Amino acid sequence: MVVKVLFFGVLTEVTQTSCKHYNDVNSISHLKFRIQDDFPEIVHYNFRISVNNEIINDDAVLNDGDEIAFMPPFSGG
Amino acid sequence: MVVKVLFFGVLTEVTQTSCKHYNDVNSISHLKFRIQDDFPEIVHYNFRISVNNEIINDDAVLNDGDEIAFMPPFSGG
Amino acid sequence: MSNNILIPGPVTHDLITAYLNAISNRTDAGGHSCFIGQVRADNIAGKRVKAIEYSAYEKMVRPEADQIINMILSEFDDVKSIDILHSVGIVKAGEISLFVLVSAGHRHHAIQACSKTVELIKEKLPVWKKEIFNDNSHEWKQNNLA
Amino acid sequence: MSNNILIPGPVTHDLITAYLNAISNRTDAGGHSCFIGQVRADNIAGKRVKAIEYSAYEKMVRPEADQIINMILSEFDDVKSIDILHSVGIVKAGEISLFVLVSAGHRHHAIQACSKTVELIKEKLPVWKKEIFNDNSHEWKQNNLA
Repeated sequence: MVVKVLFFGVLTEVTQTSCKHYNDVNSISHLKFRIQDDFPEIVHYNFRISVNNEIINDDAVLNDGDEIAFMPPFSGG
Repeated sequence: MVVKVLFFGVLTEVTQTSCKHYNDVNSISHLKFRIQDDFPEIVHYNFRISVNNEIINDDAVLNDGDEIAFMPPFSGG
Repeated sequence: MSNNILIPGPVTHDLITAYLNAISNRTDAGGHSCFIGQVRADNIAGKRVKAIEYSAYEKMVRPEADQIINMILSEFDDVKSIDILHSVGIVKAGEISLFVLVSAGHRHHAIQACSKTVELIKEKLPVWKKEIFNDNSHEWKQNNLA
Repeated sequence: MSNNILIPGPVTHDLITAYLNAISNRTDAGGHSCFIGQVRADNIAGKRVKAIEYSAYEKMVRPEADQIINMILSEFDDVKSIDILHSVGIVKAGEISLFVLVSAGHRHHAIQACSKTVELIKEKLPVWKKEIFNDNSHEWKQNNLA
């Protein structure tokens, strides 16, 4: 299985990308672990996570094709 | 001496005019008495009074050439 | 822009556009709050409002407006400018009778100051409105103050 | 008007004029409150902001905006319509990045609902801003929520 991970705002600089695919991650906690492995600096930033456009606050199971977004605090307006 | 009296809003209907001159009135209380004599219906209306563009709350002496306005509650906007 | 508060007849869209086009000249303003008052075609006891006729104590309008503007500027120190336009004469249903535009460095003062300016206009500006119905009868109105 | 929230580049005066010209179609609305957010040429540590670059989680913007609009409509029952335009991409100092227009029967709901809509946009719309300085350095910003 593969999931699509989007990064926004300052996180695009931390990760040097706005989109990255991850294989074989079965939960948010697992994905976060993999992302911290790739981008250790990300631990210094605040962000919220959405799965398929819904913001989630707890761990969640991931399925093939899910779109996960890592979003720093909003600053529109 | 003569003073100029302006009526606004609904008071223009009570008095059938927007401007009337009064001779030999030496105070606001005197002027109100004269106006009530001319337009008895005016006692049924709320209004504030200004003398030369300043709203006054008490009696006041009037001088030749003063402009007095009888103003019902404002309703701009 | 013009220094006149009172506009004969409706406040036109062109006039509002001119004021809004001018705001980009201020690069110190981050928020502009604007209020537009429009004549409603209210139904009252089976009659429809077709217009409002505004009258004013014209020579007191400018000094009262200046006093409102000074009150706002002293209460909201982030406010950069305040514009007020008010109709005098006939304004038909659907037409605009009041335009208030407040520019400030940040949104909170812009929004609060605009809101308070509208309330002060209702309270302090020597203007009177007469609703004219579709059968040409009329009724003098009194503001509900906040 | 258009159903799009996001506008590439600045919100133009022409677009704002088009929205404001449309308000006279509603003869049930007596008050329109509008907020315009503009990029300030702030000076920060000796550098001047020359533009803001906005980015967005584009596919989440419409549903989040709809949620904001529904919250406002359920809290303020006198509100007739709510329009929101937000820039994405580069907006230069002096240009407009946000336009909110709320129409209501009476002024209080128009003003309060517009103010709350602006706060909810800052809080809930998945948009990010990057200030770009005159030396081309930049800084990501975070909103101060009310």
